[in-house]
Amino acid sequence: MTNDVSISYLIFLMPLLTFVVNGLFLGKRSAKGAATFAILCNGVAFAAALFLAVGYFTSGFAPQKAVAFEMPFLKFAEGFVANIGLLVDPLSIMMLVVVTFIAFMVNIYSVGYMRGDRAEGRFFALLSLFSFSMLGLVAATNLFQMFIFWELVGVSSYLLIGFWYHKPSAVSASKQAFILTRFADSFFLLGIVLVSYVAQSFDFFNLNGLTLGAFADQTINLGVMEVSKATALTIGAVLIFTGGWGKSAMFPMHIWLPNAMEGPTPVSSIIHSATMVVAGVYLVARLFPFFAICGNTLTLIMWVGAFTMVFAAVIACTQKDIKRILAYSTLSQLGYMMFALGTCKIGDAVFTTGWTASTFHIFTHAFFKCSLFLIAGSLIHQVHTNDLDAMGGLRKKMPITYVCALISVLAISGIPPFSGFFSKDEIILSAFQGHHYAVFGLAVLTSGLTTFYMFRLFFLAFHGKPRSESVAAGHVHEDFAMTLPIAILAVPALLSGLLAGGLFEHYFVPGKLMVPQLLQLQEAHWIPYVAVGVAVVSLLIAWVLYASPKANINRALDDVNRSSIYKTIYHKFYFDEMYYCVVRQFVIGGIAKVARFIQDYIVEGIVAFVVWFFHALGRLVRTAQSGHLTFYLGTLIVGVILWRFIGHLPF
Amino acid sequence: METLLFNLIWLIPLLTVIVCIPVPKTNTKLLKGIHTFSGSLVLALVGYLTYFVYAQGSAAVHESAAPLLLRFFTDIPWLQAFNVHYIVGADGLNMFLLLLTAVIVWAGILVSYNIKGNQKVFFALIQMLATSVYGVFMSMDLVLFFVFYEMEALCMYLMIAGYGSGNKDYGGKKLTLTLAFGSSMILATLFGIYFEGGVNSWSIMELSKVTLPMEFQMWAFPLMFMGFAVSSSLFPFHFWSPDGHASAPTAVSMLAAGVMMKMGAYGCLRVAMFLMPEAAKIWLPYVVLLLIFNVVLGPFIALRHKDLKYITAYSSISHLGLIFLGLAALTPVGLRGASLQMISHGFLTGLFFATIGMIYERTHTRDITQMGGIMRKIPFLGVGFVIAGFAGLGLPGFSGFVAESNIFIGAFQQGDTITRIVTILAILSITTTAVYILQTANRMLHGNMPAKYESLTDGCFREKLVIVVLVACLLLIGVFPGWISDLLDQSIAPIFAKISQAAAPVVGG
Amino acid sequence: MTLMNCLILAFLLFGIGVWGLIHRRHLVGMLISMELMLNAANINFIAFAYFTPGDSTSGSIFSAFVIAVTACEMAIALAIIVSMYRRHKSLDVEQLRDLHD
Amino acid sequence: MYSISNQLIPDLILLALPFLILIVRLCSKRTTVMPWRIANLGLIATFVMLNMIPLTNSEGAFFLSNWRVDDFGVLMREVFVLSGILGLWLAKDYFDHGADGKPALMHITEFMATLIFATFGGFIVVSACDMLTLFLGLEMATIPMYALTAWNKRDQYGSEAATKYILMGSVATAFELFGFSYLYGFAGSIHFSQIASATSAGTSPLLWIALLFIFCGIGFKLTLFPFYTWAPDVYEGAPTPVTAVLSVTSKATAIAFLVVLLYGPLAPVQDKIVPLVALLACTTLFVGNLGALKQSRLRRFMAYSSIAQAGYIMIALLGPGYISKTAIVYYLFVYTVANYLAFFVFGVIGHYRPESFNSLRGLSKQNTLLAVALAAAMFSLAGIPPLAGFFGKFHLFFSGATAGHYMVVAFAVLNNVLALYYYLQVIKSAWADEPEGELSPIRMVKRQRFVVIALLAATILLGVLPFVSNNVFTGFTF
Repeated sequence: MTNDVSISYLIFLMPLLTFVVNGLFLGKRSAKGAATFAILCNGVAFAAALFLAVGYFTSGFAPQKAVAFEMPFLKFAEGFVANIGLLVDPLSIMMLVVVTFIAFMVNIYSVGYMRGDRAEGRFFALLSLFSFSMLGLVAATNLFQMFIFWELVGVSSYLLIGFWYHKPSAVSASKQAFILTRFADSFFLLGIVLVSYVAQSFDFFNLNGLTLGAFADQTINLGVMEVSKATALTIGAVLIFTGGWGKSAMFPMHIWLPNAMEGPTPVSSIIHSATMVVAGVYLVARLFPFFAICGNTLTLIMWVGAFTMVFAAVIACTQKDIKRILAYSTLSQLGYMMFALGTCKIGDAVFTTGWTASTFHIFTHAFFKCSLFLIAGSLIHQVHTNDLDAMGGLRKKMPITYVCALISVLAISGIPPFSGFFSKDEIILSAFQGHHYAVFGLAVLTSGLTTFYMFRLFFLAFHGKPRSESVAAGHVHEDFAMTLPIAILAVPALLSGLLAGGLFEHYFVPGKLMVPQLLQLQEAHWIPYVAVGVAVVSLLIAWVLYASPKANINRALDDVNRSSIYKTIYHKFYFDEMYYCVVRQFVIGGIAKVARFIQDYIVEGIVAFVVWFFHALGRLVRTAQSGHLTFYLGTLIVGVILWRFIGHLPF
Repeated sequence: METLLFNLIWLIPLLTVIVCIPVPKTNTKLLKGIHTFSGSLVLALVGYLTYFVYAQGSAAVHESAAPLLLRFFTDIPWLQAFNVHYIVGADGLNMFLLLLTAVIVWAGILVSYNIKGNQKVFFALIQMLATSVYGVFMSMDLVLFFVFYEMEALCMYLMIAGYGSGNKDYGGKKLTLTLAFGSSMILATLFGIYFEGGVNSWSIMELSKVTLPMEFQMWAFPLMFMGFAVSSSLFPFHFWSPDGHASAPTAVSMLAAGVMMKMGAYGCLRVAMFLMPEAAKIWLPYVVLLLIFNVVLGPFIALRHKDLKYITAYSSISHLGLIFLGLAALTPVGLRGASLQMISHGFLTGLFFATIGMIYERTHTRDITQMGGIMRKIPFLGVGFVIAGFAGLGLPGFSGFVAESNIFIGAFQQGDTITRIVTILAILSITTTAVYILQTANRMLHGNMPAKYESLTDGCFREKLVIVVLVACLLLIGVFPGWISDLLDQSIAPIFAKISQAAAPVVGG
Repeated sequence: MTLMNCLILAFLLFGIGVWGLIHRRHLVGMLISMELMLNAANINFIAFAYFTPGDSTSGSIFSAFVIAVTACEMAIALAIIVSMYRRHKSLDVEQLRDLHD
Repeated sequence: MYSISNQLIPDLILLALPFLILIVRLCSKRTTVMPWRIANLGLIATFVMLNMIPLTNSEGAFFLSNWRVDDFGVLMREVFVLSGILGLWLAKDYFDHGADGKPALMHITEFMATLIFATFGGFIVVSACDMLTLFLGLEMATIPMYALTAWNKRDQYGSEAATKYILMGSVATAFELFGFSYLYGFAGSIHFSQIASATSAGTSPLLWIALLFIFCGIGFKLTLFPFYTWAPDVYEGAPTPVTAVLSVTSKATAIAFLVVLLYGPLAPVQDKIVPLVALLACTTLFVGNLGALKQSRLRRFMAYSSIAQAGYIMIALLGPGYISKTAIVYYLFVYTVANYLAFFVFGVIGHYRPESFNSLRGLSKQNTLLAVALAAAMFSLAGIPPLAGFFGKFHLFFSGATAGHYMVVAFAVLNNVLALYYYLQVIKSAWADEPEGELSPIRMVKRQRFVVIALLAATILLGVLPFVSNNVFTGFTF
């Protein structure tokens, strides 16, 4: 590293400073001051990140890994230390840039979106807390640091979803999000404990350099069974992945993400689409060489990702709440990224197409999805509802937004030359190269579905006649502070794929792999055509259904007179209800009730019995004290006889 | 000089009580002033001494206190009829526990400004309780230790019975008697230790140099360990704590959960495990079995409760269970985690009870279903409560996480089957903790607010100060655990050395 | 007359005293029974003093003292009983049941 | 030593005192004030003189071969005198006005004389060198108590209590005498030194029968199980100051009697008696604790409490002599202080209200000093540090544990929890319970305030101040 790392401190310090200053001092006094300060600091952080990135990629050092700075946090034993540091490699640099950039944009956007809110200062403080935590997460040099910031992003997500804490729906959504991710994190923590115990290290370098052979002949007691340490590592890998499973909201732990849309829209855009939810993908990418040695972990990851991808896309086709549609779309895209990582293994060998594709998709997805959310926020801010029922005909009122939305929608649909095309194409290619044809099929299908539901959203929102009075009456306009970041984000949404593709192909490799690497991969030049073809066909279907002159909008938005399959999908396969049922009946009504029963009746019962027992004995003593002198005199005699026989006197 | 100051730690509270005797009880302003000053003075004193210990490092260690690394070592003959000495001293662990106590006592005095009843007696009792706790964490002579240890029962009952709320006699009695039960178990074994040790000394250091007979250890260790564990509410002796806390006034809850419950765990480590390591190796796995209730079921019970103090009490029960998990691990990391958890949980539960007390002063109810949305009216107290909650569920950045991660990693190093299973269960039950804490915070602070709370006012400066200081302590340990864990490592080393040297035990001795 | 005979006599006397004490309900009767028990002890003293070698005078002295002390005790007892009779108008022990748990 | 050494002066003062005050009563015009002052002066003088006797750590000084003054004797004398003084002061109020719904007592001079006789009985017991002196001392201590119990002639409970007491007491005396007679038969002498040589030479069933009867007789005085049955009734029926004296002086006399016997003539067979002592101790403290669990009247409650305390004291007898004696003396001091403190508080309350738990309600709000004193007394009796009671119990248990009786000690220690329960009941009444309706006022005269504060200070300081225990007990090895 020739670059001066001192500037990299700024990346972390700036958001932290914003949090402290806004949270403690500025937030309550002046909302405007807080906003300005936040934008300023985040801008500096972005500039620093950009500077670091440029320095790194131009230094000729890339794509090697380095630790920019590191300090010990907790020492567990000699050489077994949890550090806090900054890992520098293409992946983390890319994430740093993305996070700071999106944070910068969202902060600007929030000036417009949160204007007039009671607790604007608090909002900016929490937003910066999130940026700080997310930056710490992506910069992690080891599992322990990652877990620390993993939890911190979780809590900032909780605080921001529940930002409007007087809204019961927001409160319960925030709780659900936190608890569900916390549930996954408990497995993550267990995984960390297990893996670090076996490997005697938290460090990514060390973990990624492990080979199972060294552990095959030692055993470890896992309580229920005695397994070899190699198996224990595999179990640990799955447990660690579980953390990512929950954080990236993979099926079946996906339900919190759509519900999290109760939070303010800037929050949804930064946390629940662009950055935090990809932490799971980032985790798997970061530990890819480790996962690669651990049996079939990658296959599990692939199937989890692939299923979520299709599942979410199907639900997205029927939703009417624009933020929820985008949330399901996020789920689906996360599925893409996840399964791309999972496809990289054929037998015992691995290849890296999927890894590159996945990280590339993180990059492009961040821009267009963030943009889409900001647009959705803009619409909601103007129309005062999330519901597609009340939109339509916004094209004329919000022209810039309309254009940007079109760019982003095309990008997510994978239409060339928009950014999404490049990354998604690679992902599909990776599935093909890995001989996972079923997944390949699903991916292509989902690509069609994605185009369909995105254009459904697009057409229903912007095209047609206005369906609400406020839109028709022309109260709708574009807010500058909100439109500016949308416009800025449209640029990378359009161009990032085209421009950065080379960068990714050149630099983005998962690091030194301890398993044989497959270099001869089959080429398939026809895949882009197929994918684009499917996308275009879906686009046309969407146009016919929702935007063509003959389209029956009422029918499209009807959710009552529908087939049972449609209703099932519309109700998200009743997953919310199932969760509710499990938690209510099984956890609160079952385990907790039993625990309380044990406490209230068994433990307290024994206590009460002991008290009763001594009181009963006391009653006995007092009954003897009857006042009869004759009886008292009798006790003298009884006493003599008693101690004669049990007094242990030796005669 | 520092040694003299160190001995003043427990004397100042007592002197305060004496100074206050001539003050008429109607002059509450003066009384509060004197007590606040005394609390702050001790806090400053302990703060300085902690810094002294940290800055001087091992230079200040007193050699005649070997094998322990004690600073400020003082040894004066006291009751010569049975070789009882006044032996005090502190290593890193003691020092931090003293600091914790000083902070909690100081906070306890501040939050009790509005206590109803005879304030003169109440503050005097707080100071006596403080004396007792300081004494426990300072004394290295078993009798002195026990005197201070048992003293707390007296103050505790009077404060609960005289100043508590609800079913105060029941709660107070349950608490006092259960604790007394524990201490009688300890007292019974103390005599055994003295006579079986055969060194004619009650000094922990002297006794640690001999190996007590195995037959004696086999029955004395469980008795003594459980005796101490009673006050740390280890299942099945935890039942006193929910009722006790619920009926106690705020300051007493803070002191009870914050410091007093640590005395038990500290005793387990410093006395039971240090003096009887052979039996500890045999018995501790079975102790771990009990933790299933504390750590795994405790949070579930909290989930079913609606009274804030009950919830916090069960939360304490589960957190204290983790201390025992760390102790039972018998690894340096586990022991360090346990010590960290003692300190961390002290601050955290102090914050919990302080905010609960303040909220209760305003809403006059502790039933969370009766509240809602009051965050809008009392943001400062609300944030304090939420921070306590987050620290409680082990959020990184707060001390709880540091302690818990140490305990988990340390406990996992113990290969024993029972310990493994319980460790895994304990790690997985961090979710349950999150559930009840969030549920409580949400019900109480968020959502719709009943109209009757429109007139609530946020904390005054005094209350804010308490919250800020406690949060600062939580953050300080959570963000910079390095320096505190170094000192703790140093203090634990002799204890661990004694444990690891203990001969491989033969069951049935 | 041997030592054993005296001891058996004393023991029987003591037994009769105990039996009388339990059996009688009249306070004065009980006092008399008690006197029997004390005298059983006296007989023992005298007998031991007579039959055993050594310090033979102290037994006799002891019994003399016992008689004196018993006299004091009886005096007080009778005084108390009189005082009680004034209150209760009865000397039946079964009536003495105001104090009990 | 056939010269009257100055060690006898306190004994002589005390012996002369009752006669002196009776004479003054007859001659003086101020029939109550003068005797009262003289009695106080005499008792205080005795106490001071006793304190001036140096502890010699030896066999002790003999007077006429059967009057021994040793360290244990001196310290026990101090306990007796202390109890006597406090008893007088407590009783004074009951002569000034009625209490507990009963009329005022009368004839204070005679009362004082009787009380001092009882105290002197204790002196005799600890000075005894033969069975006859021992017996006389015990009777001297007991017979005045019968009279004191019945002092309030206008109270029917008093006469009932006295009747029960004297009947049972005489029977116990008969048991004890019966035992003495066998012991005499066994040893052929009433002198302790000769009995000791006889027991060390060999044992016979005669000895054990003697011991059985003696233990039963003294078990009655010491309220051991199952001979305690008289105590609750008598304690309740007697006037309150008499109850206080009963629970201290008579108990101290009885335990001194046992100590003198066990570590004197019976020392050679002590290890064979230990199981019986342990059993007596455990059953007594357990039953006493159980009985006290649910009481509503304070004097009856104190009766059960003192039964349990007797059990605790018995634990000390398990250990070797020098530790045991130290423990017992120290505990008796502590017990005297705490017990009288409680009784003084009851006395203040009893002036205006019945002496029951309900009368204590609201005390903490009404009079802080009394509430604190009551709490200190109760916690001290329960053995909670840092109060003196803890250190007293610690001595007792230490003595028991020295001989390795861990199980007995553990049982006693665990029983402390039960004890704490009922002592807390008293404190609860004073601290937690809300009063019903208007509280009648509480007034303390100067004497009461002084005594309460002094005893409170003693309860707190007696244990923790090292110079107290060290000065008293350094080198106190008998």
